[in-house]
Amino acid sequence: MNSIFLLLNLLPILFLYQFGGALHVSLPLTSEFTLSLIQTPLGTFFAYLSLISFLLVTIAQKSKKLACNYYVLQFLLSMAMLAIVLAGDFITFFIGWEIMTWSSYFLISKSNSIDIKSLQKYILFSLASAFSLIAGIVIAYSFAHSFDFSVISNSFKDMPFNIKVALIVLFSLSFFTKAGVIGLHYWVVDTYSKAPNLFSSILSAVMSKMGIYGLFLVYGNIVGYQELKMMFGTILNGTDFGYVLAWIGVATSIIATFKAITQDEVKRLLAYSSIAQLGYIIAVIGFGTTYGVAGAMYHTLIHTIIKLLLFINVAAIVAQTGKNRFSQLGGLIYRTPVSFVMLLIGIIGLAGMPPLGGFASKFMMYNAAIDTKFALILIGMLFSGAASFLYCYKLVYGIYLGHPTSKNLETTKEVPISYLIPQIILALLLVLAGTFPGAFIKIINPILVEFSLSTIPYSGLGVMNSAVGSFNGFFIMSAFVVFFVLILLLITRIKSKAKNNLNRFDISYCGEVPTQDTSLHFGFGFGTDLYRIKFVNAILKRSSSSFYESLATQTKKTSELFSRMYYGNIHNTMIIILLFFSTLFFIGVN
Amino acid sequence: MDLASKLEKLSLELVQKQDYLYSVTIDFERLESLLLSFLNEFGYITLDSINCRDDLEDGFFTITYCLQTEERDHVVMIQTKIQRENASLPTMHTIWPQAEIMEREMHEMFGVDFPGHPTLIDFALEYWDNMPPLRRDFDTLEYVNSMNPFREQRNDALDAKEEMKKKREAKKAAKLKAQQEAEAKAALEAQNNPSDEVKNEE
Amino acid sequence: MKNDLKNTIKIFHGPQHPGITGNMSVELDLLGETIKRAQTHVGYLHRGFEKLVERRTVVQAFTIVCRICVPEPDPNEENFARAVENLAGLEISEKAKYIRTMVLEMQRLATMFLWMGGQAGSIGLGLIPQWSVCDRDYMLDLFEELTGGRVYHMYAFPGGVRRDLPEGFLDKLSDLLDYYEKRIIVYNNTFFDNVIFKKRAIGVGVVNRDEVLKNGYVGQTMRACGIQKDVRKDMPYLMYDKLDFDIPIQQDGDVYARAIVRRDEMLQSIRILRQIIKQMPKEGDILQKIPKHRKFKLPADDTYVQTESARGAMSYYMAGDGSEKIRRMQVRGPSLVHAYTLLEKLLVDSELADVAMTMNSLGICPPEIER
Amino acid sequence: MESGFYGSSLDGNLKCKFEESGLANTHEIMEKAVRWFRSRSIFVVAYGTGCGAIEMPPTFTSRYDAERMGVVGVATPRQADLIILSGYLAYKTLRRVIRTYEQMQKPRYIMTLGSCPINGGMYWDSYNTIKKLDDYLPIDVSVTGCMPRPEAVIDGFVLLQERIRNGEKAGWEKYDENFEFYKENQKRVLGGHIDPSYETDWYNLKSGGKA
Amino acid sequence: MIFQIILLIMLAYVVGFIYFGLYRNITARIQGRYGPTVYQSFYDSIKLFSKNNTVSYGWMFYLGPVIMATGAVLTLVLVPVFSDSDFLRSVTSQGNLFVLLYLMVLGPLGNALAVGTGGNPFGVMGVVRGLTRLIGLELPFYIAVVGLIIAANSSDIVHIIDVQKTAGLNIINHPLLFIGAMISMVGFFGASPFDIPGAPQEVYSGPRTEFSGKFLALLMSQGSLFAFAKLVLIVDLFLGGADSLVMLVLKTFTIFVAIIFIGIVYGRYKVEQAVDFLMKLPTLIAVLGLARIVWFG
Repeated sequence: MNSIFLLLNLLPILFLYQFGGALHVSLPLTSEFTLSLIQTPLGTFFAYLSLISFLLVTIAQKSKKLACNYYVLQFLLSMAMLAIVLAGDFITFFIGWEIMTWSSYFLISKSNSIDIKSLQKYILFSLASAFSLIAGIVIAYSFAHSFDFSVISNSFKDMPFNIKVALIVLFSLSFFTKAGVIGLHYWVVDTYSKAPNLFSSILSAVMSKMGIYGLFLVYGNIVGYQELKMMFGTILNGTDFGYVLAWIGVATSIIATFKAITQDEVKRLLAYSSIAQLGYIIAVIGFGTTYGVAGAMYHTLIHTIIKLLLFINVAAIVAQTGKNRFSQLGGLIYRTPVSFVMLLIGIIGLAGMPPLGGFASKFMMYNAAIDTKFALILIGMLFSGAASFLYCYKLVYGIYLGHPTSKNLETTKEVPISYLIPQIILALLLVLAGTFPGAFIKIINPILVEFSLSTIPYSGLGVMNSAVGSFNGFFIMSAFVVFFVLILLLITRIKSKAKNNLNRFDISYCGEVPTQDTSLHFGFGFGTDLYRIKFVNAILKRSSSSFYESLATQTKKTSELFSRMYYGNIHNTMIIILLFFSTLFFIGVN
Repeated sequence: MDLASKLEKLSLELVQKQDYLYSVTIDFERLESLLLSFLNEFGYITLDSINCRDDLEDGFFTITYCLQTEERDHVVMIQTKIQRENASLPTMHTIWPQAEIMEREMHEMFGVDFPGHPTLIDFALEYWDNMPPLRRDFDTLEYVNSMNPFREQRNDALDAKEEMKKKREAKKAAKLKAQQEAEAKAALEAQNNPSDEVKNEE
Repeated sequence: MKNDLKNTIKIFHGPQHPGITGNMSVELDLLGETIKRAQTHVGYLHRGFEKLVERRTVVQAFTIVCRICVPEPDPNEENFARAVENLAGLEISEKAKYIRTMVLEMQRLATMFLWMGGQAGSIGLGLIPQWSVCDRDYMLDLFEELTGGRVYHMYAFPGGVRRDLPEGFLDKLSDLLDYYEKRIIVYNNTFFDNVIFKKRAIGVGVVNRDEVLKNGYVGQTMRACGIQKDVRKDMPYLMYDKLDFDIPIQQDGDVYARAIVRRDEMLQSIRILRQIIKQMPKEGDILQKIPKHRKFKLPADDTYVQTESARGAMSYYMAGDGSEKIRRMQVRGPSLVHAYTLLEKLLVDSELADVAMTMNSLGICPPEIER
Repeated sequence: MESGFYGSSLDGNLKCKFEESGLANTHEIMEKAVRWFRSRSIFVVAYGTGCGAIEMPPTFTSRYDAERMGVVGVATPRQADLIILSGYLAYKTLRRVIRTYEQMQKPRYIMTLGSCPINGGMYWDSYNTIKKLDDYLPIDVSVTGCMPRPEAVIDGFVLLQERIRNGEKAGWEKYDENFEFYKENQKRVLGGHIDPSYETDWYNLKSGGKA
Repeated sequence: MIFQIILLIMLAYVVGFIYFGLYRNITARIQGRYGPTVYQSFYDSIKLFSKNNTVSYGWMFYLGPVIMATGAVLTLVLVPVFSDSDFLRSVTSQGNLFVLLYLMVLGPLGNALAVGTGGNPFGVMGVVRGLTRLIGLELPFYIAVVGLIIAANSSDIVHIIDVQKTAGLNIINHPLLFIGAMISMVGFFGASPFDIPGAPQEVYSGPRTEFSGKFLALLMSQGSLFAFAKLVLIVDLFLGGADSLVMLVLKTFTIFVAIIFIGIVYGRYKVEQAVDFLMKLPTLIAVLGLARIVWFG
């Protein structure tokens, strides 16, 4: 069953590759409604992104015995995403969006650890984003009389100002909820952590990127960055709109990073960390300069690779040991060494360390911030980057290092090979992205041309250059490897009888001796002291759930009020409603 | 001391041992009630220490509770006697928290049982399987000889007792010899100059 | 109680640890770096001292008495001597009393300097331990001159003191006191008014006032909570009733308050020593004749003596039984209650970084707990 | 990954002769140089076992300053070369000292202060102290004095440095050669309660290997 | 190019250890004692290298110090040591300031993995304290670095040095940034108010608890390389780089002595107090300096 769907996933990739970027299909529904699929450079980038990740996840699902309808829904989801990404007009875009929401809803409901409350949260927020999307489309149609992107974008300039702002706000709101910006991230953590293990990797890596694609579509194609500059004016030398958006993104990443450190469940930590990384992208997307867009795009690619790698790795460990909390895991390094190395590469990328790809994308974003002189935004990003080292180390320490906290951890075997293949591929991709950052410039230039922004000068496969400076990824990676091998040789040449693989209790423990039942694993205690820092304490105390709960109770009360009006026969309630609307109409007319 | 008058009522007699030290001896049954009355009515709120003396010959432990008032200007010792075999005392740790550690030490060192004491674990000795060490019938020298041997004496080691005896004899012998020499010298002088004595006499 | 230790890890602030003064261990259950439960373990230095005394006569016991508490041997000697004098009814001369008081106050100053080194070392201020231990050494030189021993003096013998003052000793002592007065000003600037020490010490290890008297906390822990009690003033012994000095107190009972109380007590000790130097009688016999140690019989009586050591009231219970050997001697140092009842309660919900500092400020000296 | 990544696993004959140590397996001059460097820097583990610990602060602080000799205090046994047993050893302390000593890396040395570790000293008739440390741990340098003055302790350091420089047979070699003898004595005096008391073959006792 | 790299590493090794020896001597003299010889660090590292046996908890424990040393050497190689001569210019032109900032954290994170395999709770607590302290330390330092990049409009260190040749030293033009950077430099060197991860009295020597013998020697020598690299970085950013070896030693030593004297007088913060302090005053100073550059050009 799994292999069939493996082939099915391969088909669209070949199909797209064969077209080579010139696909143009239009399907006339009625006289003026035509569904059209256009392959823009932006679209192809995101299409390849989602299709390859679906392929890798299906490989990973080989070892799990899943029902057939699970695969069908998953394939439907990938097709929906394809439709979104290749949509030429808003109708196909919205159809794809709806199918995506519903298929992912059914897939999430299949997980055994999901509860009604978080499912409701997911579907409510998705529907809210869909409604704001449809509202924007209707308003755009009422002015441009067509759903086609190109028609809307050139008629966008002569729309009245408040309509333009309304359109941008509506579209941004719908895509922010999908990407999980700080105000609207209420559903993200519960769904990512309670979704079926492998599906949450798709949720975090690919579905949130649809929100990013939407933002690029709106800001880049439909509105256009120059238009944004004209509308809102510029501050320093980036757009005003971008400055506000940047503050939202930075706030998202800082708050999510500190929330991530204090989580005990592994997948909740990864959920918060993906919110934080998306915060980076949203911060940089609004700059309206070449390096802003390039940074956002590159970080989207890197984030997808890293999140897929981490979620698959964690899913494999949870499947293997049955535990998903740091306080229950630990000490798996020498029992599952390959998955340890994969996770290690993942967190080095997540933390943004030089030899790997994570640094290249962060480098691009930092230069974008310097290029637009948004210095405080850059400081915010660097600050949350420094704080992210903590949860990166917690991820690797909690699962692999330290002492095994539960009995069966000492006898777990290596993770089945089907989980490892996608991880190895993704790790290789990450390493390549680190050594040859220049290759990405070739991918991004056509998109920049599409957004009518100046392209980045390309000088060699290994060199990534940006506004204020460049660095040679290939040189740093090779220097790292060379020095590593030299120092390793130096150390091994000094022959001193190393007593290896010590008993895990033979640690220097102030003269005392730890026994089997002394608990030595620091997994749970990792983030517990952060509340002592006043700034972090202020973040950790507030949570958005209180706001939404109060909202939910308010709506319940008002609906009860209405239901009390309806008593006995239907007639007088109808009369009341009729009266209500007629008064409204009269007011509205004049 | 109004305390003496109060104790008269309880038909107890307050003895002044030193200028800041008083002692009261009572029998075991009234110990707990007296301690509580000392704490509540007489204002002796501080329990300074619980001491235990092992009187092996008479077959009982003398337990001393030292109490002090808030002014801390004198100490009252409440003494009682409990028999040595499976001795037990009421635990005071609910009233005075510091009594917990003092009772734990006495349990380990004297084997006195404190029913209701939360932590009667080992205080200073680890893996101690012998009888409580501070009781007088525990002979520490014999225990030490059995446990770990001393360093064997150096080959030129001397036993202290014989050495002392030898030195005493040597001193005695030396004194004896000195006397004999003195007499011999005196006798010698007497011979070679009898005339001097005669001269002295004339 | 059990459930809040669910996710804690266990570490030992153990016997082999740079943060421990002496040889004891505190077993900590940590949640992150917050301590959820602390248990003190002693017995690493237990040599069954009270058992040894039962096999020894008064003179033989006198040599090992001063080795009970290592940083401060003199209160032990004074307690032992006074207990034997109480039992045997000896009366010591005026000059011997003055000399003994002087030795006690000199030892008190030396211990305060050692404490200051430990306290500054526990917050990582490497400069102060170097200076304060060196200043303490000058006092130990004076001890060496007076009693022949640097740390263990074996000087206050039952019935007086074993050796008279070497001439010129008192001027050396007053020069040293002038030097100390200048040094305490230096320590004020570098340590007691140090910004970091204030930030680390204020509000840490707070002892609440109403349980101080009941639980028998003594010394600076008591005086830092505003209770003006001192054995030298309440139950005066030796010459303390003839010397005028006052008892410094603080109100808020945390580590910083105890530090300030100790600093003021150093100044008071210097003041006492100055008066002793003036009032020291020139002549008078210093040691009363007592019979040979085999024939020096102790009456079948018991006594309880208290002396104010640098860390609090140290008391001895001693009982004779008519033979020349001591029937029973029990030592109750201030650290027994401070290390168990107070420390284990104080450390709960405090941080791992405060353990070394709190223990040092309570003046816990492990050999005194289990002898 | 069971066998060690680098370096051979414990072969039976672990007689750590001087030649197989670190850089010193080239030739004579190199060996003398390494001995000289070893003597110039000694790390003392921070463990005040007995009542002599009161003389450690003056020795390592400004008046007597052992750092002139290169002697520095470190926190953990892993980093240390020398452990100073200052005075008598209770049974409970002996267990911890054995544990600390075996965690130190060779070459490791023991210095004892006073006569209590040699023949029980002043507490010869105490039921809780050991009388002869030689049966349980090999002693390299004994310093006389109860408690020895800082100058005497520094004299002990100088003597130890001289011995290291001359390459004399050190305590740790004795400990490895007659390991069984030491373990038997320890087991007898500590009542079989040697840490680690659980079943793992901690010191490869069963397979005849050494620590 | 290879020969120049080896020469640089030797120079850094020797100068770093001599600085550390001088540090121990200066602190000793302040404390009123003689202190060890200046070459004491050499003796210590060679003795540790020549230990008979070492203890390792598997291959990751073995690789931890190696990763840390690689990070230190890479940082050293990427920092332009001599400002105008083309000593290693081909190498330093490959990397730039952001690469250095993140390389400074790569080494400790690699070592943290080895500390994790060691399994000692003290080691992990030291690492957590180091990373939490890093949050506070990086703030003023990053603001200073970003300010300099915006002022010189290039993140290449050599370019920043050239700008200082013409427009005057950064320490004079941007004093506020210099103060911010120096305060966090005290933390990066582990000088006293911020030597929190390896606090012996609290965390039983922190991350270095389980390392013995040759691993400890490797950590000490990479520490000296790292210290030298950081000093040269500060000199390049604020004091206009050094053209000759003498100037290099002179400038780096003045910075080193300044850090020593700050470290001598203070005790040790708790982690949260350190981060609170770093987030308030130094960050405010640095932000003022930054605002002056960004808003007033």
